[in-house]
Amino acid sequence: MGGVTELQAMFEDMVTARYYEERLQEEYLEGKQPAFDISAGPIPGELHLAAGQEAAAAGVCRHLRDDDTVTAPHRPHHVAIAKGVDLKRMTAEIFGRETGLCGGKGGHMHLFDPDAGFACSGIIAEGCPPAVGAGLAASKRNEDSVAVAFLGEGAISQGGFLESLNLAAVRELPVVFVIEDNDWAISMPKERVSDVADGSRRAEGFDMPGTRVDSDDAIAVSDAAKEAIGRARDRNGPSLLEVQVHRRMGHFMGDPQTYRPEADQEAAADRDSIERLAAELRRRGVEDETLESIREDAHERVDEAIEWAKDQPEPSPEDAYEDVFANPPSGVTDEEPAYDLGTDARAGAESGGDD
Amino acid sequence: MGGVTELQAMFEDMVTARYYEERLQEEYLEGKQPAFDISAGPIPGELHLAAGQEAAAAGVCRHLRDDDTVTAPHRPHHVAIAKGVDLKRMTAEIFGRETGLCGGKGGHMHLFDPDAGFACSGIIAEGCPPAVGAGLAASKRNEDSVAVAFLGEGAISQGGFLESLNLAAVRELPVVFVIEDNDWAISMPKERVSDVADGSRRAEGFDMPGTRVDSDDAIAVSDAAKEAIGRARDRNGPSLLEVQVHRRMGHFMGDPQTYRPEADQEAAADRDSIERLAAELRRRGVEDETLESIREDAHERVDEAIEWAKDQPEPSPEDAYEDVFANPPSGVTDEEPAYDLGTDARAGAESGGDD
Amino acid sequence: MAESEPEPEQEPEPETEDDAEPQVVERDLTMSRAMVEAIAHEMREDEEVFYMGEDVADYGGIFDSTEGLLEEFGHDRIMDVPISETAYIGAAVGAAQEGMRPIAELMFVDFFGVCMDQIYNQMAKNTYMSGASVSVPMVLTTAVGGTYNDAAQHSQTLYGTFAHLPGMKVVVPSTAYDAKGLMHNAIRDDDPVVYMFHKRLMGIGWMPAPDGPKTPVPEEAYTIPFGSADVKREGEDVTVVTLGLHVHRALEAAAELADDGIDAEVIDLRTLVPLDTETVRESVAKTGHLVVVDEDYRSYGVTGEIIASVAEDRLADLEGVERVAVPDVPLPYSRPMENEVIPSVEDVAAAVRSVRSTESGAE
Amino acid sequence: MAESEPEPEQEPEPETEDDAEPQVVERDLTMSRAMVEAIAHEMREDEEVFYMGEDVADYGGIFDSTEGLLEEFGHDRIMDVPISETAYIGAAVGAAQEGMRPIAELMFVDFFGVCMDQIYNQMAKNTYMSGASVSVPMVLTTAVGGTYNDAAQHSQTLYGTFAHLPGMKVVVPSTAYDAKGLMHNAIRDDDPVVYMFHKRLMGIGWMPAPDGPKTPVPEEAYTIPFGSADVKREGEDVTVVTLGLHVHRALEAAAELADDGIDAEVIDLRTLVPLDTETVRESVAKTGHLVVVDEDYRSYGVTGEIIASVAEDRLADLEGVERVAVPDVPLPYSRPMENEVIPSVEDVAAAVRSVRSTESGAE
Ligand SMILES: Cc1ncc(C[n+]2csc(CCOP(=O)(O)OP(=O)(O)O)c2C)c(N)n1
Ligand SMILES: Cc1ncc(C[n+]2csc(CCOP(=O)(O)OP(=O)(O)O)c2C)c(N)n1
Ligand SMILES: [Mg+2]
Ligand SMILES: [Mg+2]
Repeated sequence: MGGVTELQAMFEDMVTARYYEERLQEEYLEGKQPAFDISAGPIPGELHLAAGQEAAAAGVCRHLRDDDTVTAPHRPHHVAIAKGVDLKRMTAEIFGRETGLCGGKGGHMHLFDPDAGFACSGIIAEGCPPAVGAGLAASKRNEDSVAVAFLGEGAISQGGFLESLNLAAVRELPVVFVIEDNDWAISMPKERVSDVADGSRRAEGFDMPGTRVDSDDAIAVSDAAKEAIGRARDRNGPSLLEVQVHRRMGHFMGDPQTYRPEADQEAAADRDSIERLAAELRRRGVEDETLESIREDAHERVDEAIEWAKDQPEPSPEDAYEDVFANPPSGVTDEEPAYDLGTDARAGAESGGDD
Repeated sequence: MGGVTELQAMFEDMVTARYYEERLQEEYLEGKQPAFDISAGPIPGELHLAAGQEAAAAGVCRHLRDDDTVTAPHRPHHVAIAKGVDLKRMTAEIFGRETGLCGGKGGHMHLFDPDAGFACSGIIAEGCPPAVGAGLAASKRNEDSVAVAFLGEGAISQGGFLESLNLAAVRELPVVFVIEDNDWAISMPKERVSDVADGSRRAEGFDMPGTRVDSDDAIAVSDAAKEAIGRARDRNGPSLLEVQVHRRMGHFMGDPQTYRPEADQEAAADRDSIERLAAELRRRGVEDETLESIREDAHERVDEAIEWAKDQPEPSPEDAYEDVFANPPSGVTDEEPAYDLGTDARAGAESGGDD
Repeated sequence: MAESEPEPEQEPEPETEDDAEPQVVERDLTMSRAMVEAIAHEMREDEEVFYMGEDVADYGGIFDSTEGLLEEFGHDRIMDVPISETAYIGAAVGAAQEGMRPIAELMFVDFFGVCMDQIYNQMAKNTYMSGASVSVPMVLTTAVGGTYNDAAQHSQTLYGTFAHLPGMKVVVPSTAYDAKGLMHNAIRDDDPVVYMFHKRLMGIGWMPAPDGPKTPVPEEAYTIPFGSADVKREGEDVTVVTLGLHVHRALEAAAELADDGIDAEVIDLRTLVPLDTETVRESVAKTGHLVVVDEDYRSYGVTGEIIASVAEDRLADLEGVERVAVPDVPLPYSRPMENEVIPSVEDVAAAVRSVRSTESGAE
Repeated sequence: MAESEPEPEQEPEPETEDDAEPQVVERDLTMSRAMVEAIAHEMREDEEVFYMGEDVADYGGIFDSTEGLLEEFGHDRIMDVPISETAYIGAAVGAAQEGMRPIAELMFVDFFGVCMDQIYNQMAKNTYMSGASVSVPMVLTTAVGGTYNDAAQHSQTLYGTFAHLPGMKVVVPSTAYDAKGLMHNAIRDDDPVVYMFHKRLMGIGWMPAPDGPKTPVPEEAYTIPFGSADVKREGEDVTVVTLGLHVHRALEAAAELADDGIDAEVIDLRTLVPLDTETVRESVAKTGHLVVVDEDYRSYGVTGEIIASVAEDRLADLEGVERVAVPDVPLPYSRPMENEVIPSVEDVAAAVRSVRSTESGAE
């Protein structure tokens, strides 16, 4: 368990993420009045918020450096914030602006911040193999950076995740897989779709250490993550960590959640990891004012980011044609080499094609 | 462990498969002289033989009925024979003849015999999900048939297999997954590509029973399979069984095996499950003549099947255009229904498309 | 004229085979309601039909593809499945080969890459590879399309990707009427049918549909044959061939063009496999001008196929061709860029004007 | 004239930029040797280049794609990987985004369905989705093609499938010379390149190649640009556009046709993305007749694209078009049927004759 300063840093990440998403939600719902229309308003498309899951991101990312790589799934903001993604440019991206992280091409499910070592994507478990690849690169280059792939508990039955466990294990790569178990995969409760209640058990079949943190406790997450990440950094191979979190909202904005028992929603609301960490901080002698000022600073940064983002220009329609490739379509050259191969060769009249 | 009659039946399957593949090998190599040309001769294309793996097929299929479903991978003959696939039509298929199981369209990797409940395919672990589907059908129809998916030890890291474990487990379907561990995936030794030496451990992460039979012992396989298949038939859910076998030949015909230590090849040759079962039968009082006559009968049936197959007509080129669909392209009708929808409706001038 | 008769339980073959006046249909449904009605009907008729997918039970399908079915049929026949498309779509193949008639849903077509092997190497090929000793009577439903800024991994149609690979019939309804009749045919067919429904047409509360997809729909079951394109608007001057959402955009463009005296014929392909080239060729024989409008990527896809299939048989009829499609870029997120790349009504109208004014190749 | 200079270690840019006589190349290599030579060269030059795939180390690649590389570079850089294409191809994406330059091999293109998500939703889209803040400098090598009776799951080319989806450059060499120059460009390119090599052209001992793919190959490194089709035979009467194995079948057909006084031009596309439509159009402007020959499925693929791209810009030049491709059936196993569906020399010759004799649409 870290010292008070570290806990405060986690607290800061968590309240930043929570407030950030409250603000996004407001903005998102804004243009969608009176009837909810997904394509209307300043933030169109799907929006997956992570309120209630902040402990997982803060506890894990605490132990990461800029040169470590994180891949996150469709519910990425809390992880991005904890990993140190540029808040303004992320926000501009979510608002689809030209100065967004991806120039408005990615949107909230496809945020790329290579400086912060962060990427996310929208297909279940899709970030796992690239995280293994980042681990592979570190191992090949003899660097001590690590890679962390986040996924939901609904993703633990997807081939891309399971294959990644094996590849990371057999090559002993510095990778940590983090399952955020929020009990739900959209409308599907986990017992309906998974044979194990404890997702970290998946590790067993791959001879990999697996641990589950059973409460929304940022400190416990941090402790478990410290061990797993430390193991990876020390070249002792990959591990799997599952963290119980709670989904305080619908799967995406606009989700009616009619499938969800009220008791479950209430329980999620009650289990607030932020309040829990605040209580612990108070217990350790941190003043209410300190916590309050952390909150206020966070809110200020968030408000600033959102204001900034909304001021940014929209991309022009023609920008859509850029960035399919990084190099010209022709590659590193556009000139034919000049050789004389003889006529026959190019006319295919040579005989014998085999070794 | 079954009685002598059952062991003899296994023995019969095993010697049939062994001799069958020896004969196929001869025929295959025939037209490929002097230089090996994969596209020449009476059997073109790849040919994967299973010599040394017969115990797995015989031990498992002993407990299966015609209405049980088996899916096998690219190395299918021993399994097909043990499952009771029509030997003549299978052979005709391998020779690409019109009366083959698939009319010459499938070839040795794509044998379908619905009467025998058998199918195989050429993509790693591809047969696992359809086997789960057969189990699902049995469960939905309240029948006590079961499904068995065979795969190689190289396939245990493929998503299709791993996803299937979960789906079978979460629905408690009557499915048994059987891994034939022959130590090699083409040229890759299993320790290079898998994190676990015992593939049945994959079951652990899926909360499913897993067993490994560590010797090329048909009787031990049969005992383990009996339990697993019984469990499935009794609606107690799926299980995973791994069987150690040995690859006596190259991965496919023409494989130079330069990657393979000689000692390993010799060990495979020494560990002959057929000899082992013969010894056990003799120990139990079965006369040499009995075994010999089983062998002779098997050889006769095989020779007959091969002769028959070679006598069969080739498909005509135009047959290639048949069988893309079972029904006409238009489906169950080729007539437009006659309704008067009003002009507007079909001209798209209606207003309001939402509920 | 008879009112549409509510006899969903029995199965009166509705086609008036004689010369009687066609029945007038007056009940309007959204496309999702029509599709679900067909599924429910078939499930009532045949115990072997069942539906599996993610969030198809309690949620009713993210895009309303199974809305209300759970209540009638329960979790055994409206099955939520783990997020493991390879496993459950492959399981549908296995169950179909046992003689059941599964409908499996791939939530977004964009996810095909996690499960394409089961789709194209098993579902689509097993009939052929087996010499038709097995058949695979299943339907693969999947949501397609953009226009709501869901970016590169959730906005594609991939029409061409599926239509290119043999062994699957590929259906793309554009109206409630078509959706129902095509779904009946899809479920009854012994072959695998990929049924691609455009999210924007479904009539989902939170994604307003354009005018058009909500149409009169007969209460009883009826089957629309595959491979039969529908002339959604007759015209003399230009043939506009399209499908899905863009049927409605093309119709809107045609209405605009009519004001300028250009009379466009709008052909809705309805199915890509089989493809009704005959209707297209006949229309081009009449108009001489062909515009193909597609929401899939431009190259190596639907637009090329339609143009080539006319060119190879009716080159002399062709005075000009144009195509309008997504310009070979992934779907960008933000509104100005997404609007730029997904063909609009204006893009269609402009292409029609252009194909009429300049003979291609005249440069 | 200088002899070809064996300086594989250094990197003299080989193009003679001045007006000097082009260097005469006399060393013949098989296509696999040429491809491997390029890989080895790049691996020597750049520590970040590595190769991963199944059976690429000790076996040397089932189709000789890595023959001999293990000896020089060891198991760390010539990596055998578990049979889990999603994991290792996705890992290549991840390593590429970290700045390494992986080459990942998909043993047969037919297996794409188990890993297409990583290929097309990550490898191909991440540059775009990130607004080019990341790039994915990797090569995906894969073996394509039939002609040896390996049936429906091991004989496809799937050229159209890959070319249709944006974000990947798609390369299909037909000769050793092209294979090497295109591989150098592929590895040095910062973009994902799908490098599809036809098994039948590699010069594998157990799969005899036709005449043609074994060509003179310079010893030093050289790059062939993508999007530059190569006129493999000049002709006046008909334009035959093709790629891969069928370049050689088309050349053989052209030789036959020449005996009958028909002078066919044979264009080898060499890359599908980018596509050199200019060379095709210019040729058609000259010949007026277009035959497209493809070993992929006929519909919604390469043949349609080539024809449409000429029709939309040069309709007036076109007097007749034909396509020759796999007729929308899975690849059958047995010899008479496989021969029937894979375009033969005779099929190409017949199409050329047909396109010359009847104007399309004249029926
Ligand atoms: C391969 C694939 N299948 C389905 C989906 C649709 N989908 C998006 S999120 C989601 C549920 C994910 O649940 P979980 O992994 O638990 O993450 P959570 O949403 O709870 O954070 C599904 C099914 C997808 N994006 N990709
Ligand atoms: C998805 C996929 N990847 C790769 C292959 C090529 N391949 C065919 S067999 C094989 C090795 C299989 O090894 P194993 O599963 O152990 O079976 P064995 O051949 O030893 O019986 C490979 C890699 C394939 N057919 N499908
Ligand atoms: Mg969840
Ligand atoms: Mg093996």
